[in-house]
Amino acid sequence: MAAARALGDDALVLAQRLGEWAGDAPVLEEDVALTNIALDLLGQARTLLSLTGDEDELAFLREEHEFRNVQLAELPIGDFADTTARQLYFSVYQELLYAALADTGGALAPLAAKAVVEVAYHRDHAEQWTLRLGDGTEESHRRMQRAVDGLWRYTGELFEPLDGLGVDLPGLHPVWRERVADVLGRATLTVPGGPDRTPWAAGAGRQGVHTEAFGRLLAEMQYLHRAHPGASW
Amino acid sequence: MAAARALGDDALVLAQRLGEWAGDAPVLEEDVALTNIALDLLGQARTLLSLTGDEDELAFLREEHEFRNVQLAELPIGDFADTTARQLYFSVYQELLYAALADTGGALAPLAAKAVVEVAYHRDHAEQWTLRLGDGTEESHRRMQRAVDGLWRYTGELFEPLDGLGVDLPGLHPVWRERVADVLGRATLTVPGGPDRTPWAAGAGRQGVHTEAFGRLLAEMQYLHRAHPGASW
Amino acid sequence: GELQAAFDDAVAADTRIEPRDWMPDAYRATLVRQMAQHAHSEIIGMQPEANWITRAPSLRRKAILMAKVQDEAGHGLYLYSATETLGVSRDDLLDKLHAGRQRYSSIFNYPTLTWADVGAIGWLVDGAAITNQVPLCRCSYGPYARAMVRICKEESFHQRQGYELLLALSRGTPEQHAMAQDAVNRWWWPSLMMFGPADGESAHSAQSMAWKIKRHSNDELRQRFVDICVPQAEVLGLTLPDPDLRWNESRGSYDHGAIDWSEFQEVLRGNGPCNEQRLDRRRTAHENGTWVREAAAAYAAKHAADQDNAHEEARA
Amino acid sequence: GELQAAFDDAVAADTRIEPRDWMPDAYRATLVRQMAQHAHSEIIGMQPEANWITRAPSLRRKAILMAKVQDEAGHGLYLYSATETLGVSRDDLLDKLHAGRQRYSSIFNYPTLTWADVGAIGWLVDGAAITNQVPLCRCSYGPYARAMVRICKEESFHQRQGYELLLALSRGTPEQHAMAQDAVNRWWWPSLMMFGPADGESAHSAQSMAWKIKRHSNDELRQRFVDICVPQAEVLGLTLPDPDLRWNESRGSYDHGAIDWSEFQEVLRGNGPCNEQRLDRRRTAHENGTWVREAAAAYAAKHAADQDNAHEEARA
Repeated sequence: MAAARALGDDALVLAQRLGEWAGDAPVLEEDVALTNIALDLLGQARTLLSLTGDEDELAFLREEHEFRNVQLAELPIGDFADTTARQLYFSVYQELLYAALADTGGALAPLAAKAVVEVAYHRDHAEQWTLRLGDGTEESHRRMQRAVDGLWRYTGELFEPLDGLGVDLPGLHPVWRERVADVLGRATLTVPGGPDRTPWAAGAGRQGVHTEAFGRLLAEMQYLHRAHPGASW
Repeated sequence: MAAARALGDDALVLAQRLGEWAGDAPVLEEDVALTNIALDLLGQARTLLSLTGDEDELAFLREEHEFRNVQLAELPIGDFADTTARQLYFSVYQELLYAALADTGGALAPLAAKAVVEVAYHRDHAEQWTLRLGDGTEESHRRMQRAVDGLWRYTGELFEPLDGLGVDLPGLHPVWRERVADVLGRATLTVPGGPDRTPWAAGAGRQGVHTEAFGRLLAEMQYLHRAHPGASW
Repeated sequence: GELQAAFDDAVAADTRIEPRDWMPDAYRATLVRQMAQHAHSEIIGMQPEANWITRAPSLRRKAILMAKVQDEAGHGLYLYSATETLGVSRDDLLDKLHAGRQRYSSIFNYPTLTWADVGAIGWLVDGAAITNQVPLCRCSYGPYARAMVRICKEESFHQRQGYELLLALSRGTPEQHAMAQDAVNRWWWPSLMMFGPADGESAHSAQSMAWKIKRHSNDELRQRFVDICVPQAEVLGLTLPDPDLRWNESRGSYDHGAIDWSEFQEVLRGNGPCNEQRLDRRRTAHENGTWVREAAAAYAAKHAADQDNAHEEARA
Repeated sequence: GELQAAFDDAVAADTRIEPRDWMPDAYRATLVRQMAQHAHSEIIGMQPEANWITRAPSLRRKAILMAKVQDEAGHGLYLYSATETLGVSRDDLLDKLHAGRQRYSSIFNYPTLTWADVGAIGWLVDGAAITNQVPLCRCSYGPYARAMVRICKEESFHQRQGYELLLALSRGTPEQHAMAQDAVNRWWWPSLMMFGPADGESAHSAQSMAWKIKRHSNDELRQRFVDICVPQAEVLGLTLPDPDLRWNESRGSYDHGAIDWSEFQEVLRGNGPCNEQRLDRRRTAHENGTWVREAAAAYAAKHAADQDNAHEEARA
């Protein structure tokens, strides 16, 4: 179930990042929406991780290199454009992934069938904001372009094969590129031209290599749990 | 040795905060100076805490409410004006404190005699920057006034009696006020008018009541140590 | 005049006043003040709890806490909408909050220092809020009353979750128990202050009661809250930090010790532990969001123009 | 001409060239490029290590790490000063760094992912730096050579501390040992790349050797480093991640596997794991400090004016 754990880590880590927005969103509606997305992801994470062990032991007692999430999920939240760009890249990926996973009829299919509905909403939400920011003001356009450019090199990793998943992830990559390009185009944004992964680190999360930001994320997330070994909450 | 522990906690926690500046100071000379001050404080902390137990157990395995540092030491670093204002308030206090402590001839006197030399440098450094920022540009004046105002309500706590210290801390308060007022005056800044402590929390660090920022400071400081129980480093 | 008489009759008959109805200016102003304060409290109230989302010690508790903070944002939305029925915009209300010209509940100027504070806020702060708010479900102003019905249902859920969180701590390790006790020690008195000044000292109470915005006096509600909490604290295995708390057989209620109103006044005056921090953070979030709101407005304007053009073309 | 001949004689005689001496433009330009890169590396190099100051697992290690980062700031200061003797200002050099027009060592574009990375940087990165820098103590340009003497002394101290940190981890718990091994796995190859391209590929080497700025070829220095590290790794109980590493009896040196120069080129091109992050952080720190530097300048100007006035008055 290494694949379930990898997908569970993605969802957990991104939920943790989105949780940082609570109370600080640009409009109150987004406090609701971002927390809602975070809750969906946290729910997916709990189901997936529970398939492979105790959810709390996995979340709170693993070391950095034992997490298998993509680096895209762990990057700092940045500004609202960075968050929107990540949500776009990630939710288009998740929608394709869960739809394909639901079709496999395997052990993860029921979960995927439920999640794909949630994720379609996340994708729609990200798309709407990509349009507003890309095609809004000069400033929002500039910020949004910088955000989609900056995150591009973390997107290749999403389509690395995951053993035992039963989904042809590399095969989904062209569809993902098409869909993302379509949204970016409608948002008057340019599809980034650089590499979609880079040597050594960007794109090695699935091998347990993360970014400097991830250690700090874990320190915050795990501190309290680790400070009380064996306690129940 | 409750007093030694309280003073040790002050020094440890402020060193931890100053350590956050490393690499991010406004000029390279300040990267050197702030780290130097942090190192002095860390040295004081290690000596003081070692008098009352194992320095690492005390630093890394106590819970928030077991720390006895003043809240002034734990507040976030803010901008360079906030850091300068805290350094001014704290170093003038420490200079008076250690000078008086050295005179007691008690157990802490040798440490205090050494520390007072270090702290005189810290005070001079803070004073120079208070003058530059207060009497620099309009913007720096505005920032520095806001900083000295904002931290004022945490200063009363510094002069709360500490059992067994042998120093009349409340008796040092008027001298402190005079010295701080002198520097602020020369820096064309106004001595803050508000209360120098506030109910319930501001000024209760010596009783183990801290600020929201302190829990996050400890999470970062203690995480790695706690993640490897019993390990040697 | 006639309008005033119709209004008075409606209030007397417990008929709801609706946005289209005439109402006295002072009634409207009182509602705006109270409802805005209530809405602001929901959004400022997210901060002390959101402080623990990233550090929640189990995934189940993290999910519960996220959902709670989300509910608070939702409550803020209903309440701003309800307030807008009185002819003031959310933007205007937010500007007043940010300028310090409208208040939020003082309770949120206390810090959440440990995980147990999340439980204490649920049990005591939400508990006090419910005690205050349940009667508001019968408030004379319709939109406010209806918002309250929904909010109270969710709040009572939060209150139970907070209680259960504290129970788990109280029955946990000695460190967890101490954490729970410490949180209750810190939140008990501020929670009692949430009901406002003693009846003799309360500026707005009498008129609000006459208008049926308010249905019970501050002291009545406070007493009700104390009477609910004391037995719950016993089940929790936690002590309420008031040596004068004891059953009064003749009143059929618990007597409690004197409240330190000077602290209440200090916090109101802006000198609470977190007043500046809370408002600064709110202002910063709002300022950081300016470019986003501007973008959304610009996009909506372009998009509306597109639709107009489409209509024009269809007609031509 | 005559000046060129004097310069050539001085270089040939191993006499130091000093700032007041005539020197060829290309020599000056090469030095500025190299010394600026060196200075920039010291200040960018603070970031990956400062990343662990707040999380150091013991107070002793925290103090050692703080002192090391402080030393790096100090090295930056000497090196900017030494570069200024060539007629360029520190501000100008910093602007070029921030604009991406001058480089810093690519090694700092790798992240410090665990505490063990602090040790690996000390042992391998500082070790490689020393191997590169010891010959620079005899560099033909006086101010650079003298700065290097002081820097090398401190660096070798850092190198020993890093080695000792790794030794403690390697002999610690299985998790600590694994952490140390993982760090060495990640830092070994990038450290070998610090010596620059293979001798055949190195653009500036021949001229620099002729000018006695450089004293040994890249490959010579790299070999020296490998030969030092292999036995140290054995004592550490850690494996160097190169299956082709073996003693070559005939050369009296260790052979090592082929270096992946495409990675080196990618990192140079800006596509390393932390290129953007490092430069962004540096720029942000500089921008955040603008008002402070302006204040210091304004204060100094006023103060200078005060002193002038005092002089005037004294004269009058």
